[in-house]
Amino acid sequence: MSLEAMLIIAALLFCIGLYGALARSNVIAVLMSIELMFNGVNLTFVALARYVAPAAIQESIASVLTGQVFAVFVITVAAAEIALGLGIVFAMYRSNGTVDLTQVAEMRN
Amino acid sequence: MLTGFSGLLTATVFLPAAGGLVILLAVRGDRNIRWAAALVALADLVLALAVFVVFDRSEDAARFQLVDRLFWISSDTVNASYFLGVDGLSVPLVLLTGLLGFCAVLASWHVNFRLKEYFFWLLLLQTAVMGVFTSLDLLLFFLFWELELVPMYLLIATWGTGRREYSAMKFLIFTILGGASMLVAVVAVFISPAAGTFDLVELLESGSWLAGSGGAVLPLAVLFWFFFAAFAIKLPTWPVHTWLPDAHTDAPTAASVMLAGVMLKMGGYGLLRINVGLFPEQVQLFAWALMALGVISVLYGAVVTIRQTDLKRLIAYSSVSHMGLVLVGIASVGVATGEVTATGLNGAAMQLFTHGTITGLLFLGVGLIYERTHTRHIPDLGGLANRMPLVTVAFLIAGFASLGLPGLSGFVSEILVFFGAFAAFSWPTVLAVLGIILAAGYILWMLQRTMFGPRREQYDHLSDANFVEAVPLVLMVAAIVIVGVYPAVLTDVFDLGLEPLVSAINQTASLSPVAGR
Amino acid sequence: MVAEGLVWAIFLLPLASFLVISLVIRPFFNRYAILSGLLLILCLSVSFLLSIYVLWQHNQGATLDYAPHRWLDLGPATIDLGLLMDPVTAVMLVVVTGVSLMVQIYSLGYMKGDAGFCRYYAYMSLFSASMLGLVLSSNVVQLYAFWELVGISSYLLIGFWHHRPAAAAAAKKAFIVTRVGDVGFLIAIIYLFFRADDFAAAGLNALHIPDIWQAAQPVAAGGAGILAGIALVWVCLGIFAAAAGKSGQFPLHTWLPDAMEGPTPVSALIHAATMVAAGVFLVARFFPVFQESQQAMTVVALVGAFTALMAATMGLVMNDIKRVLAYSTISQLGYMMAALGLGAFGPALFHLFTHAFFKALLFLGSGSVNHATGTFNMRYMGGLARYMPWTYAMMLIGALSLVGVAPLAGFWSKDEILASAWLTGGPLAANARLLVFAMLVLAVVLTAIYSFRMIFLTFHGNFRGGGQHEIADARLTPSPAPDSVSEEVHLAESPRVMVAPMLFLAFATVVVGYLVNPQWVKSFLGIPKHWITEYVSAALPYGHPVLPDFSFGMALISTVLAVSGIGVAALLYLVRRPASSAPTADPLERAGLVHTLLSQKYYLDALYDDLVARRWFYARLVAAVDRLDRILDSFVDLLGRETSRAGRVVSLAQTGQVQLYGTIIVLGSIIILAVYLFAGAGG
Amino acid sequence: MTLHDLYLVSPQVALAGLGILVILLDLCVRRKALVQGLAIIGLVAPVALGLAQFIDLEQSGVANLVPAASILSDSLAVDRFSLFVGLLVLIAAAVVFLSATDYLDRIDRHQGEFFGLALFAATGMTLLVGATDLITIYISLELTSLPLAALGAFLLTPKSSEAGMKFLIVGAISSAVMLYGMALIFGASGSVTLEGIAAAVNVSAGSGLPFGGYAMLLGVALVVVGFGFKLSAVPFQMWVPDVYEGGPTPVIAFLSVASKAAAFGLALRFFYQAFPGAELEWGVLLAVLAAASMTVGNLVAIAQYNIKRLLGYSTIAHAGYILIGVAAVAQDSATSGFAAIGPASVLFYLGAYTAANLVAFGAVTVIGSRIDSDRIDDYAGMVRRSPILAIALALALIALIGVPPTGVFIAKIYVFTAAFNGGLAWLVVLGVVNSVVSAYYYLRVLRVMFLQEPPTPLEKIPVSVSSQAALVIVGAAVIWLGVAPGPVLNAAEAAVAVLLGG
Amino acid sequence: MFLQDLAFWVIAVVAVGAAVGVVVVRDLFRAALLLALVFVAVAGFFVLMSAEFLAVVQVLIYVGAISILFIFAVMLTQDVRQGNLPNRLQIPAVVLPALLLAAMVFTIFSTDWTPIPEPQRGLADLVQTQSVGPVENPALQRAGITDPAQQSEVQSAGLADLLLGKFVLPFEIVSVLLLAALIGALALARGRQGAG
Repeated sequence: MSLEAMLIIAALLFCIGLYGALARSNVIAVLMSIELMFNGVNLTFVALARYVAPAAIQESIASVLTGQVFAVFVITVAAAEIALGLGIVFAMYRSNGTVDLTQVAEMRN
Repeated sequence: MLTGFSGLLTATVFLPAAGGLVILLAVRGDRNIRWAAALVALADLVLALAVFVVFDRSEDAARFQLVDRLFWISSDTVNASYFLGVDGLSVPLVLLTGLLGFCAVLASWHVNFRLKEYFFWLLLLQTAVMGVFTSLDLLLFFLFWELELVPMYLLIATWGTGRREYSAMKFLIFTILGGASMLVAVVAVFISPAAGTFDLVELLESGSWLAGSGGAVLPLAVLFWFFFAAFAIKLPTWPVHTWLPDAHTDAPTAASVMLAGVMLKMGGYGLLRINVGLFPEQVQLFAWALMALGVISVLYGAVVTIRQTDLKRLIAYSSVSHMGLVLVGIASVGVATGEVTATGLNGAAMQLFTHGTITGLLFLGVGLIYERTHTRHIPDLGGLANRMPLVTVAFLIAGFASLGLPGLSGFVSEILVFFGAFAAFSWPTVLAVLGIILAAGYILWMLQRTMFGPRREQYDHLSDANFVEAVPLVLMVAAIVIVGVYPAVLTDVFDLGLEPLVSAINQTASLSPVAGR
Repeated sequence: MVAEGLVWAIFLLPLASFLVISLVIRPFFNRYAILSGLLLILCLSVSFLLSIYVLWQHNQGATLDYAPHRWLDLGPATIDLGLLMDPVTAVMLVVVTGVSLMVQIYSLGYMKGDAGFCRYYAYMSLFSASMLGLVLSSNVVQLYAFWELVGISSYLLIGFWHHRPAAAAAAKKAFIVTRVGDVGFLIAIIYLFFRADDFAAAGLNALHIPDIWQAAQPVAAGGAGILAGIALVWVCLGIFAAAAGKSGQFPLHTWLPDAMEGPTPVSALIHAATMVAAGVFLVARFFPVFQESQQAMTVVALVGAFTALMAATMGLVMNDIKRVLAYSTISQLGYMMAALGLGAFGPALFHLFTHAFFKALLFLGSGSVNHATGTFNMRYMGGLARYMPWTYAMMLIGALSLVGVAPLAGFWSKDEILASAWLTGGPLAANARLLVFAMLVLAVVLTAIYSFRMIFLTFHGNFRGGGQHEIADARLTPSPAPDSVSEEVHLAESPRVMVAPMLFLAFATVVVGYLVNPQWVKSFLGIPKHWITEYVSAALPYGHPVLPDFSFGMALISTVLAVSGIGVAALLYLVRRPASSAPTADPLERAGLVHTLLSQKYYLDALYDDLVARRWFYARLVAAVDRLDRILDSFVDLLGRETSRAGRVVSLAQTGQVQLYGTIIVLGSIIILAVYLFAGAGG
Repeated sequence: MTLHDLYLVSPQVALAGLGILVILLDLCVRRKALVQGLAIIGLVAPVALGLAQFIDLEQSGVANLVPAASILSDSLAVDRFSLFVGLLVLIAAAVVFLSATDYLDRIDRHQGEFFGLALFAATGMTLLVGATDLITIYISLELTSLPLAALGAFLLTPKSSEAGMKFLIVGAISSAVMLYGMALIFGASGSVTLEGIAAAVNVSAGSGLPFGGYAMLLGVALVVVGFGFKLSAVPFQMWVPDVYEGGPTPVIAFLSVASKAAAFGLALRFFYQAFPGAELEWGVLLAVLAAASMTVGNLVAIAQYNIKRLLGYSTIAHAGYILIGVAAVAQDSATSGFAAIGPASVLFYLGAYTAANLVAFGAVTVIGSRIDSDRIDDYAGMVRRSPILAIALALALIALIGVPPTGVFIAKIYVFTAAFNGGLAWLVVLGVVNSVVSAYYYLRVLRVMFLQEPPTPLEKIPVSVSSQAALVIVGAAVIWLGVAPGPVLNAAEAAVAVLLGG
Repeated sequence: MFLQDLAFWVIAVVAVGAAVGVVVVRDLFRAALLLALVFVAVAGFFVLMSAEFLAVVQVLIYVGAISILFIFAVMLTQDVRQGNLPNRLQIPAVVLPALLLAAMVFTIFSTDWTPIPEPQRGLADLVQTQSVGPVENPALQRAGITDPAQQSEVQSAGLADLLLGKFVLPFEIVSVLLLAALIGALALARGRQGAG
């Protein structure tokens, strides 16, 4: 277990999520994939916090927690985003009668 | 730094717009609107005349007079003033604008829908053009330059004929393209550390901003051509002239008059004021190119004119040809040896004025003909001289002036242009002179087929110009004849504006390696 | 000393007449149109008297140097309004005012009842003023200005009956063809201005005519030596081009016969007596310059002589009486040009002087004939001598003078030219001189033939129906009769107001040769021998070739030739003519191809109009440029179209598929990255 | 958190509070006009507090009101820059609320939520421009986006839902990407504050790599994705036309001006404060984005038939113009007095663009809610159906072309001057060429409104007083900015001083 | 250490495998369950990296709330579920993330990450592990921290302190964000005009 290994796992999660976000047609699956991306980011933050010296480490040892703080916020925001996202999914489901993104393309040139 | 505020120019420039606004908001009834507009335009003509008269021509008079200057934008970086003033170059053009503005209003008497808007735009247009001729701040100059766009666009597109929307759009795109080019140049001049100002007077008089091409963010030659592109489109010169025939053909009479009469002059004015004034070295360096474009425009325009069957198109192409002479005149600064004289430039400036009145008159005439016969197709016309003697006479005089008949104004500018240009480019000038044969050809051909020829029954009911229609005809004829008979009334004034430019050119020529050419 | 104002008045009076007629009488008193004619006649009378006064004063040795008035200051040179009062001017003033006065009086009758009466006199005033201004000009630009004004007056007058398409077309043609020549003049002027600095260095004004003379003289001869060599030749040729245009010299002569579409008095005044002579005047005006260039002189002489001959041949076959006269005019102008080219300055102007009178007379006569028969076509005339004896008599005098029969004016002047050609030849090389002489002599014979063909066809034999008959004949052919033909035929003498001026001109034709230039006596009525030629030659400050004295041999030869020509004409048209049955047949038609060639005017009109103007210029060049213009225009449209198409193509990516948008975002970021990485790796 | 800290964030607190208040009021009263009224009038409070802070700044003479000792010192700056953009956001909010009157009957029952969400978004925007650490930036960004996504779907019509969904998904993807970039920046610099990043970049400079290292480079590139999404710059702009077409017009108006203004404020602060030594690297990147945005936006706009889509592409194009100003870093700022011109031109442009676009959207809002169509063809003869709307829209469109005497004209001059100063002459040329292209499609609308015949029978379009007021006031501002731009220019120049070593 | 590595690789395999499952399986319901598994695995990583607090938060929020939300959503939209079909963007959707991944991996390996210097290593461990509450004295002593200044520093360096101290502003903003998201979701869930 090392920083690089951790970061690579995180990057993998991120890119798998990205693939899912781009390639799935169901909007719920897309939202799930986006969550994967957020998890990848969070892993990155925590790993960096764990292994990499913060610039301010000499002044304040607490700065080693910065990455974790960031991760906390990301988790929270992700939650909010998913809540709202699912709200929109329901609205779309009701008005358009589908959750398939390939079918929700009424507006185009 | 020139300061002061006399107010005369401000009034001259803004009176039409203000009057237009009042008409738009407060005047009711078609009759009242027309007379109000005429009154406003007349008042502006009087103001323009006042400017012309008040302008001090004495030896020790200031170069720029009647200065109106207020602070406009003053920030840490961008400084621009509301800065109006006239010199010898602009004074006659202000007069021309006043004159044609008034004539244009009178030529609009028959417009019968959306009158208020119509006169508002027409008067706004006049303000814009006046502003261009009097601005001494580059930014303000550009502002007025662009201000003319929308009024003209709407005048053509709303009150025009034929493919009016297409033509209006074409006009607009070309003009904006030119404006865009100028914008680049204006900004580049301003940002050049050696300049750092929009103040035209400072730029013209210091001349130091040109010292060393390192002083500009773009090479001066590039700036020169950026400015040139804008003015060339407006002038218009070959090969960017194609908007003009369409715009002219489809514009209402008054718009044609303004377009040909004063708006094309903005291009020539810009060339003289900026390309010659701010780039004394480059204009010499590139005189050959101006000459080439000028000669091509003269001949090409004339040749294409010959083939036109639409009266307005014909005049439009003839404008291309005649405005080519402006370039030829300006190219006179490209003398290989010896001092540059003001003759060619004076010819170019004169050509601006004379072409303004001549073509204005031609368009007025066409307007009257079109209004009565409802056609501009030359083969459908003919024999009008019997029914419309006054219009015929005006048309004849305009035509003769256009083909350079002595005693009328066109001759003076042509001969000055040729005199000036020959010293710099002999053979091309000879080619350009050949253009006057072609001019005789198409003008006389047009006269022959519209005015002369056997009587046509369908035109028997036509009436001659009435009083309101006759006034502009008479005014323009008077202008053409006065200038033709006594051109010094203008050339002396133009000289005041051009001499400093010439001496600046001679000065740079003596300083720079170009002089060795 | 004559007050400057008086000289100016000669020019200003007709101008005032023009302004009054066009600004006052025409708009407000059109009902009293006759006023306009009377006004002009009055003005011209005064001008005429003043001209004579000036001539007399000048001849008395009065100095007539007037300081010019600045018109436009052009740095090293100025354009002035000035008076150049020299003998040439003085003589020209008399000719112009005199002939013009007669023509205006004649016009009172000829134009009576025409709807454009006022307009006619306005144009005539303008013409008279311009022509007078032309001869008075001291500045070359001033001269050019009046030169053009004369042209435009001519345009207006040729096209006076503008409702006739032929007239309108002829007017246009006249103006354009002459303008082709004018360009040469203009370029010469431009060149002069180009040298203004050199002029100024010598204290001269490059646009002042006497200064130009001086500039052309070699330094050795007391001149400034500014114009020399090839430049001098070109300046001369430029000026000559304009002169050739105005004076109908080959190859710019084609407009003049067509110009006969104008009213006959106009033809008499402008296209016979004065304006067409302006070309000769112009060359005379710059004679001190021409003199310095042998090449230019040779060109002038050859062109003049060739024109004289060629026009005469065409005159042989014309059926329109005015066209015959027109070709005759061209031919005579050729004589004058040739004379100038030969250095015979005095004889040239003398011939100009006499020609003005007898040619005006002939034209007025043709107008009178037309008045009676309603047509100008001689095929439909004949036998008019019976009905209009006065006209016949006077036309006969004019024709004899034109042919150059002994005591008449034409004889004296033409004789001087022939003598110069034979005896001195001025600066020309010998062979060129002989060529010129040969052509001129040959032209004498032809002149006699066509002149008397005209007389015989018009006045002798039986009347062939006039306009009525012509119109009737025209109905049988696809081409209609010309507009000028009218049904009104009243075989009677013309009114007095028309006859009187003719009488005056006929009188002048008879006596003027003696009055101004008695040659074979020491003096006549106190007028010294060779008065006019010597008087005008005094206008040349730098000298001129010596003139030959009167030569009986030459006089004899020319008279014999003329009489034999008359004989040929009589043989063809008097003796054999009545035998032919068809009234319109012409014996010359038997010449076949030659006749066709001549009656088609050597196909020059066809060459100019059809081939050069229409096929090459209009159908090829103009069409090609027009096509280019369309391409340019469509290029703009194309640009617009392609721009919007590009917009549409780019917008195709907007499929509405939201994940595509995400994909593009990722793609964009990867591109950014790639660029950075490569740029970073590269340095 | 001291009282002074609270004062520092008081405008934002007031805004959020106002949002809550509006929602509560909506629950209590039946008259919906009261809700709108409260939302508009309530905005006075944050504006007043912002002005108070501004005056405080003037008097105290410090660049940043947040003292170093404050616990907010790492997260927030209260300086002229943030106040300038913040005020712009607030004004935009007020105008949008004012001109939304004619639209509101479509969202009859949930106006409280409508205004509340908009106010929350505004809170996010005002925070965004003052944010000085990555965390605050990220959170504020989300606070800006999420309510707008909800508002986009607010109509619950198929199009509206689609718009909201597209906004959300594209936004989420790009914010995830950005977040990864932030993580890398954090990892490379060991700091989340802009100051700390700047220090790290300075330390690592000299490695020969852009931004001093691969991690930083990748981080910046990915962060640009998130910014680009908010700026609607190419190639992150794809969502714009669809969302503009489908979303409720007032929301789109707000999105197009306020959100954009905040994003530009953010971008300026981010690049200037975090990467002051690496201008060359990000300047070129932004210049390329600017060029692409202008060109794509203008080209595609030509092919549009829906006014909102058209304005969407227009907004992309204008993002390009404004980006010129961001990219135009003074090359040699020491010698000329033009060091500040780049960012200052951005601020001024934002002001001018905000005014013009608000007028355009104001008119489109009213027209759309009355004729129930956003098709340009349905605008035929608008000048007869409602002169004020037609003239207002025409003025706005002319301003958007950049024709004098309007603010955008001066702004363009200003931006181009900056570009020259930054050695980006090619961008200026491209910019003016694009202006020409843009004239074509803007004027097409003008042509339809002024030159085409209205449908018969002629139906006049009624305009509410508040909308009229909004149009007139902002329309006047459009011209005022063109005729007398001095005060705003000066304010903008003063505002950006803080970015340049302030 | 071996155990730690073993755990890491096991969790890694689980996390990546489950993640691939999430984006590949057709059945959304299973995808949601796999997603929950990924969340748990990530929580496991957090534990491995001494971020226990985060691990807890991860489990509570992600596994406890978000996964449930997803499952609800899947069930509510059951009637239109056409399965979780891939769309037509397969090739770019594979290629582009792969390229991105390559860039990331390259970056990760080519970056010279600054490790936490030895003197602070221990402190950092302590602070991160004990992040939730105040660190107790015995723990400090175990870590060999005897300097009172250092002790108090470590003790004051808690996540909570940071969230309410240095990062109070984002903390407050997040609260507004949550409120906004809540209200937004509610407003959207209200149903069509007239229909409810």
